[in-house]
Amino acid sequence: MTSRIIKTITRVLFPFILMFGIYIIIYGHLSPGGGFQGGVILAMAIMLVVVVYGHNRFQKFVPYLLFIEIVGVILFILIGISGIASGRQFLVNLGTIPLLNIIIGLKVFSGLILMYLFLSRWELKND
Amino acid sequence: MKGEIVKKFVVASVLSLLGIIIITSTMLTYSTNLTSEISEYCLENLSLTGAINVVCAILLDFRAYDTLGEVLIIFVTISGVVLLAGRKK
Amino acid sequence: MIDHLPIFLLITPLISAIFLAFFSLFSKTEKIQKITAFIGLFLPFFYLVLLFQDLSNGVMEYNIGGWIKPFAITLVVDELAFTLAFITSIITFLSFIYSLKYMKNKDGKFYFFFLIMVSGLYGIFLTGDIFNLYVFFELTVVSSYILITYGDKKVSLKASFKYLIVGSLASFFFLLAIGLLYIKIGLLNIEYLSIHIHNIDTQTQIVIFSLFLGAVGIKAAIIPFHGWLVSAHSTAPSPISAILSGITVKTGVYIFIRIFALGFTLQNLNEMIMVLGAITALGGVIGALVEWDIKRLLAYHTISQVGFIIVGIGAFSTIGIAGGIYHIVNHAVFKGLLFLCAGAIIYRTGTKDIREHGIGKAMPITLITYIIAALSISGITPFNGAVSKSMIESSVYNYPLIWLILVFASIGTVAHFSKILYYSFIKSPKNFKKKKKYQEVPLSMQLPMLILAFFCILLGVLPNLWLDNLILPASSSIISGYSAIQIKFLDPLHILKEWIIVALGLILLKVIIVRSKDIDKLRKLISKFNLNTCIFIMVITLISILIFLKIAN
Amino acid sequence: MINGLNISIILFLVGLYGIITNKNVIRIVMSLSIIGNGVVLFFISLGFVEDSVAPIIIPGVDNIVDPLPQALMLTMIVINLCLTALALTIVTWLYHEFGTLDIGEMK
Repeated sequence: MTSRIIKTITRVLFPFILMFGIYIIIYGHLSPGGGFQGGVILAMAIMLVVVVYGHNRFQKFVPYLLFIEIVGVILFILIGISGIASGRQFLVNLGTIPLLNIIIGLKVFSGLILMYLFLSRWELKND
Repeated sequence: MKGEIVKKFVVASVLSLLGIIIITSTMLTYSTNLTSEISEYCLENLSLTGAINVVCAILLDFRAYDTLGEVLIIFVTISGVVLLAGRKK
Repeated sequence: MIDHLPIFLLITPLISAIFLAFFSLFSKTEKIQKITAFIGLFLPFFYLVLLFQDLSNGVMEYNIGGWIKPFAITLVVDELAFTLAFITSIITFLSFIYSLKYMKNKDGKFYFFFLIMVSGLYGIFLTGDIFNLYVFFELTVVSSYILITYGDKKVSLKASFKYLIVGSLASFFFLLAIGLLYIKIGLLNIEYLSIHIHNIDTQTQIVIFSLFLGAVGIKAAIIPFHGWLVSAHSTAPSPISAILSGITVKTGVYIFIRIFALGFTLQNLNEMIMVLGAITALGGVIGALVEWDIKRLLAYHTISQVGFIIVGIGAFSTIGIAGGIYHIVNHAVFKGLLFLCAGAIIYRTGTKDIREHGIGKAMPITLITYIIAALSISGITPFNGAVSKSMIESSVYNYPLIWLILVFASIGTVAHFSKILYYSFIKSPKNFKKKKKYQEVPLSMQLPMLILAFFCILLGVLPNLWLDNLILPASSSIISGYSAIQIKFLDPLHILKEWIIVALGLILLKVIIVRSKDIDKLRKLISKFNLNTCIFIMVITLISILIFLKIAN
Repeated sequence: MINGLNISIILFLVGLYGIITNKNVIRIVMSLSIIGNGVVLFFISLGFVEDSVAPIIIPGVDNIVDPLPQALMLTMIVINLCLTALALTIVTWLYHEFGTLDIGEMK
């Protein structure tokens, strides 16, 4: 898993996948795509690096990822309550579709990476 | 080993019987035009949401409550995985 | 002013769960987490009281996102949803207080999943949209998988895995049925579905109904689909199994009522459901015959009580459905109480096997509350079980065979609960020298038990308080005929029947004790069922339901 | 009669067969996700309208596919993902506690 060829390829590929993921999230409501798909692509970019360079180095990012999760849910509910604050029902859309897309993108991104980091803890310590 | 094959054959035949019953009694075919009223309503009010991608508009505006429930499911599953995998061995 | 009560009811446990997660990230002290959880569970009471006043002037609707009715997701608060939400808030609040002491050594995250499960339950009871029902049911079920793993180590993991597989299978059946409904009607709002459902051709209606029945059968543990429930409810920690048995199984029954009220135009549908309910009632009791583990015994009785409710609803008469809904309320109360008593016994004695208990007079509060709960589950007159059981039985008079099965089931219930009383409290434990002196459980565990016992008596002595303004309008909204039924309270015929059942139950108990050897042989036979055979039996029952409906129509 | 709807019902039954006959726990989780994909295919082909394009409303487009099942299926796919992730975490603990992956021998 640690041969030089793979490392150079990941170093080359990583920024392109990252940019493609961000594009899918931000332009989600105008072109095919959206929060979920973009979040998964972003997670794949980071996952590529984590797999190639070994997951032990990345275990220290876990609190930050959990923080993104919690902030994501709080923002989602705040947007919902902003619908009530504007006098109409819960979750009324005040032009917030791109914002919701970004929130869901970040959530799915941090969720997938957390899943991988915690499931990979059980790997046999070979590399 | 012989009993194993017989058991698998029985299960396969029972399941194919279930499949035949469901497929023959529903006789589903592709629809030739957009019939569902919800999609027609969403197409009419699409301009209010400001999105062109109707799927995104439905997901985040017409049925945002589903997405709220689903965001919660992701949140619960992630903290469940963190909790379970984080327990001391 | 649009009053946002239904949404506040759902959001408060959510917000307190999120704050709890926030605090657990930074401060490790449990104090703040328990306070936020307390607030999150206590506020819904105020919303429900306010909702009750609004409920008097008709069903409340709340369109989310500001779109019009059939196309947006609407939150519908009618009498049925209100009664279930009210019972959920009571049982979840009390078992939260109970779990403060009971879950002492477990980490703080327990309350996070507890709160998310409560908001999922409120989400289920409020939505009027069928896909949203699936999403919130999945939320409740996912958080209950994790809560089950808080039980005793090895066994609860296996039970949680089994529950996960069978539960997600039920959700996939549910989704297939929603898909078929959507292709034929193109709408997702439950109220509008029931208007348009009659113009679907009967063959597709048969498939839709049997897929729904398969999904609901697994969720509400109707007999051929019940495999997962016993291990899941018995290995979970006691406050959690009190909620699982009290409320989560009821979500399956609630979905069953909503689907049954859709108005499928199929012949002798009611007879099939009543037969299924009767088999479940009897099967639960037979399953409990071989059990010595107190929580497995209670889990089997949850199955048999759900069978009573299904029979009540299958009867499709005002008294039947009212009896079914009232039994949902009663069962949530006395089953929650029974699980809390079992938890108290396990908290002190450490073992689940009733033969080693022999507590005697050492735990007076637990003894009294247990006796009240046992009397109300076996339907003795002054307690709440009697009212709803007699309503269900009187709704089945013109089907003598089903009435007889129900009577046998109640005889078995009496036998098993006197078995627990005899072994756990009266008889000294098997190995006599281990006779320790047990003292009573701490106050914070006694309080919920006493409150629930008070409810048992209140619901039994004053049934008309609940029936007239909550249960009867709920059942009238399901069937159009609203005939105000007068509960013949304290009439000698019912009391006589109850005491005969008690006498027969005690005789059955004598038989169980004498012949306990070959009961253990029976136990070996039953415990052979593993996950694969359970699901295979489910598929076979689904096929037989399909074929039966095809022949009948 | 080979259209997406019937194939998805067959896919559903293949997953069901996988759950019933398999003993290995990981295989059961895999067949569970097969059933999930079968149901997703069922919903997507529900909304299919003959010779029509993806539901992006660009001025020139008029015949579009029914967008609603696709929106429902986004939710459904994520829920399947979460179920599989949870199931796999429980499987790792099952292996750690019971030592075997065979559901029959887990006593």
